[in-house]
Amino acid sequence: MHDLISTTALGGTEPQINTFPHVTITENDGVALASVAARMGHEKACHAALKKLLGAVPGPGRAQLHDPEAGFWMGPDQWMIGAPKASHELLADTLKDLLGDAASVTEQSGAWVCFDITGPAMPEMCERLCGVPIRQMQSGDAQRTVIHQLGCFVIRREADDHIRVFGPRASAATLHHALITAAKSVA
Amino acid sequence: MRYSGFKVIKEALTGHKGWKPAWRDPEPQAHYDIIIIGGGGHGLATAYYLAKEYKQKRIAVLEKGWIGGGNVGRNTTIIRSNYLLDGNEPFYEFSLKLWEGLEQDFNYNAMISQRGILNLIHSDAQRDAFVRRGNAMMLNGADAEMLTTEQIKKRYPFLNTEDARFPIKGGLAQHRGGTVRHDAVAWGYARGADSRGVDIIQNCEVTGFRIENGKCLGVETSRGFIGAGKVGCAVAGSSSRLMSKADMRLPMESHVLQAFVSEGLKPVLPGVITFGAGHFYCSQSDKGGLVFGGDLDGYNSYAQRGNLPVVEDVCEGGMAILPAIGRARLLRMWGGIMDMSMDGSPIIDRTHIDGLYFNGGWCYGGFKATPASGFCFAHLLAKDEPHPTATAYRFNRFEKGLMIDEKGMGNQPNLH
Amino acid sequence: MSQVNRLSGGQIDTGQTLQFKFDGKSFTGHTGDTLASALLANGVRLMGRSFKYHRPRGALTAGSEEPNALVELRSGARQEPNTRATTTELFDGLLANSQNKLGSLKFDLLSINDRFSNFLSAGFYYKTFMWPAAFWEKVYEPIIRNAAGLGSLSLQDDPDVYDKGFLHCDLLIIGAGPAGLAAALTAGRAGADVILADEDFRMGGRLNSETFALGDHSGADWADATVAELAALPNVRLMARTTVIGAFDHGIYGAVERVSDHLPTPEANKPRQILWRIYTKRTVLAAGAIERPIAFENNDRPGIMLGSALRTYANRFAVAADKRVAIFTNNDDGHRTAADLHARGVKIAAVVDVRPDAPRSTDYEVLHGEVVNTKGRLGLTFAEVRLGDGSTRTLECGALGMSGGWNPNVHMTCHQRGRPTWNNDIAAFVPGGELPPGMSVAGAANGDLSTAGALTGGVAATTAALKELGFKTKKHTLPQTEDAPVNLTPYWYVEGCKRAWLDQQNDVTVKDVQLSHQEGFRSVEHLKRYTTLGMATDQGKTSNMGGLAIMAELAGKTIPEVGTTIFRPPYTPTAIGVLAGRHTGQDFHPKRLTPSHKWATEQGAVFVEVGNWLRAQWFPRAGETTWRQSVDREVLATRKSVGVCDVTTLGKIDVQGADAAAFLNKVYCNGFAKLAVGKTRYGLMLREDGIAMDDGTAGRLAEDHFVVTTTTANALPVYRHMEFVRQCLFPDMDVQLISTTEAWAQYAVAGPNSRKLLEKIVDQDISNDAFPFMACMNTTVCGGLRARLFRISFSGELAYEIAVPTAYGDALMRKIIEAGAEFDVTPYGTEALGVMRIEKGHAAGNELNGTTTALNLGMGRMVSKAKDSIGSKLSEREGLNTADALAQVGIKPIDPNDPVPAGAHLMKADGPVDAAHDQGYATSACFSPNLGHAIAIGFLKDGANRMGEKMRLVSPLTGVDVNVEIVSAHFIDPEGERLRA
Amino acid sequence: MIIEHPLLGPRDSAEFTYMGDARLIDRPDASSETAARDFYEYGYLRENPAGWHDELWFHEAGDRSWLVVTRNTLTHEISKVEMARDVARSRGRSK
Repeated sequence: MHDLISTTALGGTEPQINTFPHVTITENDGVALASVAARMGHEKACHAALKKLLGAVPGPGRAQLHDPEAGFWMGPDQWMIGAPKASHELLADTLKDLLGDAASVTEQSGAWVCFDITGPAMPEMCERLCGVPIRQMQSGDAQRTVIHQLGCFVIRREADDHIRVFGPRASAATLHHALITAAKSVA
Repeated sequence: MRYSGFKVIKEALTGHKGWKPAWRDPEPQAHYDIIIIGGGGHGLATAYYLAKEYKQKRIAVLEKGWIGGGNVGRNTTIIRSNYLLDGNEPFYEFSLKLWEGLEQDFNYNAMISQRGILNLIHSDAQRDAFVRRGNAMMLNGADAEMLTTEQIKKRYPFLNTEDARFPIKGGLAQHRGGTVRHDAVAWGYARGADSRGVDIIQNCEVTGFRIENGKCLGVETSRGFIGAGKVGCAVAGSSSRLMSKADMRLPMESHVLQAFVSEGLKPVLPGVITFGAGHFYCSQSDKGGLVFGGDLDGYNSYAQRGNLPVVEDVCEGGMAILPAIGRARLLRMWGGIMDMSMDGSPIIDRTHIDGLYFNGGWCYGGFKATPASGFCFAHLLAKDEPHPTATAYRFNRFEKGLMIDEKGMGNQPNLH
Repeated sequence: MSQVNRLSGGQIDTGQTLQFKFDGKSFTGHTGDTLASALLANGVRLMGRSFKYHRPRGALTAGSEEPNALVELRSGARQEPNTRATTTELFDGLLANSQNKLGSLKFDLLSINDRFSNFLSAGFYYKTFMWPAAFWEKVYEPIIRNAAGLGSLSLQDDPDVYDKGFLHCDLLIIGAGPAGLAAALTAGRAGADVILADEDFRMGGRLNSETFALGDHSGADWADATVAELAALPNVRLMARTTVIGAFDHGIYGAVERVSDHLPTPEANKPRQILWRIYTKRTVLAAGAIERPIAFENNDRPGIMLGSALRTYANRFAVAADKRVAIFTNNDDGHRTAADLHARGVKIAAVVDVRPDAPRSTDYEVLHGEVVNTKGRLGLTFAEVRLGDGSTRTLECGALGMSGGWNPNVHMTCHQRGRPTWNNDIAAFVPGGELPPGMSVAGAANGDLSTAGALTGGVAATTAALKELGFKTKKHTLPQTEDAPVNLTPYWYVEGCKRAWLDQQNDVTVKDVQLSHQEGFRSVEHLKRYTTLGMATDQGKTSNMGGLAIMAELAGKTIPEVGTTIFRPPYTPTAIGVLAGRHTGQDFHPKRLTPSHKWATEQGAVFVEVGNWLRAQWFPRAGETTWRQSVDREVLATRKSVGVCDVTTLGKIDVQGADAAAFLNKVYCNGFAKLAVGKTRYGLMLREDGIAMDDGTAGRLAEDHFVVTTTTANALPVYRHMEFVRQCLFPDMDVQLISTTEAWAQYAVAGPNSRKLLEKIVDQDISNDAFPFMACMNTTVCGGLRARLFRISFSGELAYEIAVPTAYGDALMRKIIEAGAEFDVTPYGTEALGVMRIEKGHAAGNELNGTTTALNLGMGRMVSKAKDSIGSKLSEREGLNTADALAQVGIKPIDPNDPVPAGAHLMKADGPVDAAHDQGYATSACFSPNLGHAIAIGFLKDGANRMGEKMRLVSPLTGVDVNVEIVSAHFIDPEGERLRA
Repeated sequence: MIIEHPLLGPRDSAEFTYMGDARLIDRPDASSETAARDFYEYGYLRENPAGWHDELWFHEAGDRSWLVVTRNTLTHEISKVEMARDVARSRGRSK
């Protein structure tokens, strides 16, 4: 085992939680990520493997909120797969083993910061952040959008008042600042 | 009729009865020696210099709407000659020199105001590029000065030098740059051309060219055929549309550029400033409005209007360097059609059709070029050879690999 | 005495008394007042000065079309110039000052201009101030600039914050008057997602200003009840204090919500205003109509206002503009004003109607005639009337209402291609041409000027719009209400006047329009531009029609023949701050932090912006007083032993697939098909026009897997370009791309001791045999953490780049420093990185400036002739391959103490120094601590054949003119022995 | 503007990066005798119509698809949106 200690995207050893009267923002440091892109001519095999893994293959704009592996659509024949980091640190390797020549797999754990936003003011806060039609989105809807000039994914989770936001990790502090600013603005 | 302070006083005392129309409203004749298509700044300037400097006779300017209704009346009024490349800098410096004597030359106060232009610098690489540019300007006989942040602070104390995401690290100033009352340029040239016998024909749309055996014989218009020895096209924003009537495809795309003006304010900005880390440039008109702009909307358009994202982008740039304008209000926004060429530089050249000449592709730099563009196009029309300062503005430069690419963006017109 | 003109009733809360100050004087008003209504209640009619002549001015209107009553609101950094008193909601402690004056508002020294107005006619300035030429900037213009402008900015940073937001709906309704409310009811009850926006703080529009009933309710009560019903519907969003500013493409509307403008200061962390981007499927424009003034001699005195404004002040705000009021009208609406005021106990001096058949009244006198002049220096005292029979009458009055008919508020219908069309029945323009797609217009905005017409119009427009969206609307009964026909005789100005104002703010009179016509400025646009008619802060809402009508008369044409004026966004002037939103100060752009950022901060690093990245520029140590000392130390230490630098910012693109190698063969001008697995190669990417686009390396981790690096600046454009090549040019290649720039923390470890250092960290054999120059591999570090190792060098030293997943980046940097202690490992920043690459002659951003070719960069032979790659063909053009083409060279000063600055130009040693003899230029320069003097690289005509030539390097801009020698750009280790060691 | 993405439905055009004329898909054959002229025309000459225009947009802040959008340059109306990859294939492009 190596002796390097990982840091969260916000630079701490523990994830940050910010609580406001009607909304809570939680840094989620527990997700391992890898992208999967079907190889040309192997799309069926890739779909089959993903279906087996996730229960269904998410279509455009959709996420499959499955345990322990979940996934959302990123682009044509391309998905992001996530799983608990504690148990799936080597998610990319596992997926490559599973998919073989059917897909290109790329580790993405380090590329993203993840925030969970919950609470009754979540929709109002979301309206100050990005153009997703938050009030029309259903559980499992996953949209790529722009928050404070940053390309982010917004995923509507099972609970009515819960969204998960993936943003570029190098800008985690900027994104966090934008989320907090919006939360205070609607608090 | 000569305009002067004396004349204004005399007319004021006699009820302003003596003012005559600034230009006639003639019926088109059957034939002209030279027809200029386009009654904008460049077309009117061309006619003016053809008559005044090149002593040409029987000239007409055909305008589909009202003169000055195109980009000369919808720009941010800046003049400057702070170019980098050999193909450009002598031309724009020639233009700036013409601006400097223009009002006395055409007897019209276009409020040419050399209050200076300042390009802000925000990185070392940008400084290197601006040093090269400033040197190119000076080696071409133009003025340039490198200012330190301290000098800039002194002149513009309200610039954001404290809390900037991209701190100001200096600036390249051209003190002879400035602004001009844009409409007055069209009117001054029109009046000057008219008084020298040029027929300015408004509401006369060119619908086609009459071309026989590779020679252009005249133009079909909404007011009938008009014959011509030579036809010069200067129709910024409509170049591709017009030249397609001569079966030409041009190395350009037309894009919308938005511009903005604030409510009138007591003096804020003495000169022109441009932001180097975002899309924003600004000056203040004599009436007090902040006149500002930024980047193209970015998509082909002939609609003369833009959309919100660019409005916001420009205002973000404005607030980034001038946080004091937050409470000033945007009064009006509008869009002009820019003929964006493939290297960001214009074309003043003969076409492959005898007697048909072209002036266009000015991107969003056409206003400052107005005098030199008119002068050089007049030279080409009169002498059939390019003016010495405009020799690089040829059609064939793309095929030959002789692009004049100030921004280094290549054949991607919306990035110039 | 306070509030001398306050009436009873209205929609103000007299229980809430508010204190405010205007020009230093204290007044009181009530909740529900505007600043203008409160001032009028206190008997203050004089509120401002006009732009050009500095004429005394009061409120002309009671709404956002106000041209005159503009004030500087608040003080200090929150001072807000040109604020309309007529829409400013009164709050306790409000502070306002008059503007555009020299001296006091009552004794404005610049009103001297008015005396000389004859000399200041339209366009006078185009005809003079030309001599002597130098006087313009020095004398004339400063005087003009200081006199012009309106209010002042504080020139302090705006202390408030602004939000942006995004809303989605089925139907956007603009305006909450009778038509808008009826529309909202219809849509709300049908279950559609509705947004109802109104610029006013109180919904109801004209219903708040009128006295007629809707069914059993007063208009205002019906509006209240309707708003209450709408508020209870979950699918309806009510947005008062919200101005829709523009109709943009495809159903996107901009709207500004004034969240805090009615408060002394915004609540903590709350925005002053919000810019909403509203995405809607359909829009009903119910923006009402704006009354027109009439032009007559001295029609601009304080106290003279629109008749409808008098009614609004009386009915809604319980304010009489004065005790004695006269009316000048050409239509029945003027009589409605008189009746309402009379009913509230205001004395009507007379109603002057231009129509001989005007309705009579038993309550007040109705005169057939025209108002031909007025008196009163700072406020109206008398109106002079010429009666139909030619006789004259003088009316004593402190207020005069003008009723010239109503203009439908077509503003938003023009924002795309719509051009209004003329409607003779109401003598006004109504919406026409192509409206913004999805928009329909209802009520007065559509020319239906009665209340009943507004209600039915609102319902009809909504029903039609919802039907298209698949909603079923229920029929509901509308209340009985006023349905009077428009009875109007078009009448624009009183003939024979010397000065009759059209544009009150810009001081454009009827005479100016006549002069414009006389001088040939006859098209509508020429008229506007020559006279400035309609260019003021109200954008001609109350003035354009009058000018147009006069021009039509002069031209002998009808009004529609002369033309129309269209409107551009924004609907009303909009704070620049709200359009910028939160993107100000440090938040202008996001920051990108490298994985070692926290560690570098602890080391006291100085950071520099590189695009959005913040990179360590150098790491100062105790005792170092200049940046050069730090940088020199970092360079020397790296070349002597080992240094480490965070290079995470370089773009990284994962390229996988069976055709990955074939794909790279297309995007790079040099060959990649034969690159062995486990090897890295330098690649030069051209644009299709043959100019260098970017350079970097591609490492082959597997037969079907490459890792491509790009420069920091070009990471995104290169990725976009590669996707274009993949999807649009070679759609059947099996290749998949994804950016991994941020997924890996990557550090350059460079210097003769770099291998020794990394041997302590990397778990595999990295000896020169096992891992030679340009090798790459997947490996592990520190006992098992997955990593990637590349043996590549930017510094020219024995060097590696090592990458681990970003979360471990901080830990790896600390580990490298710890493991490197025995070698005195030195962290270096971008400056030292730059010095070392210039010493090696490596091209970077300054050289890849978008105009240079492979040939210019000395890599002409890299462009493979054996294959077709992007840019190869156009790179062959003659102009890019001339004998004297620029070539990259090194530049060294003959006198080692001389600088060789970047941006300086190269000239022949004995030739003239000017642009015509320009030989090239220096692109990048630095002080080389290894050589002990400044060095530069640059481009020189035919440079490859001019080694050893003595030249001049000149920078007149910075005062440099030095003798230099042209040398190879590889200043250090030209044979490359160190990096292969 | 709103671009009706074939897979994702209506998206704000602000999410896209524009490249221009969709004829840029038709990259000439470099081995042709007329290649020099062909590449010049491909690289530099444009119809630039005032009216319907097929153009390339990249969904930069979205799914990273290149789209061919048929849009009217006078009105900004959009009549058709296709995946550029499909268009490229239909025009005979392959490897």
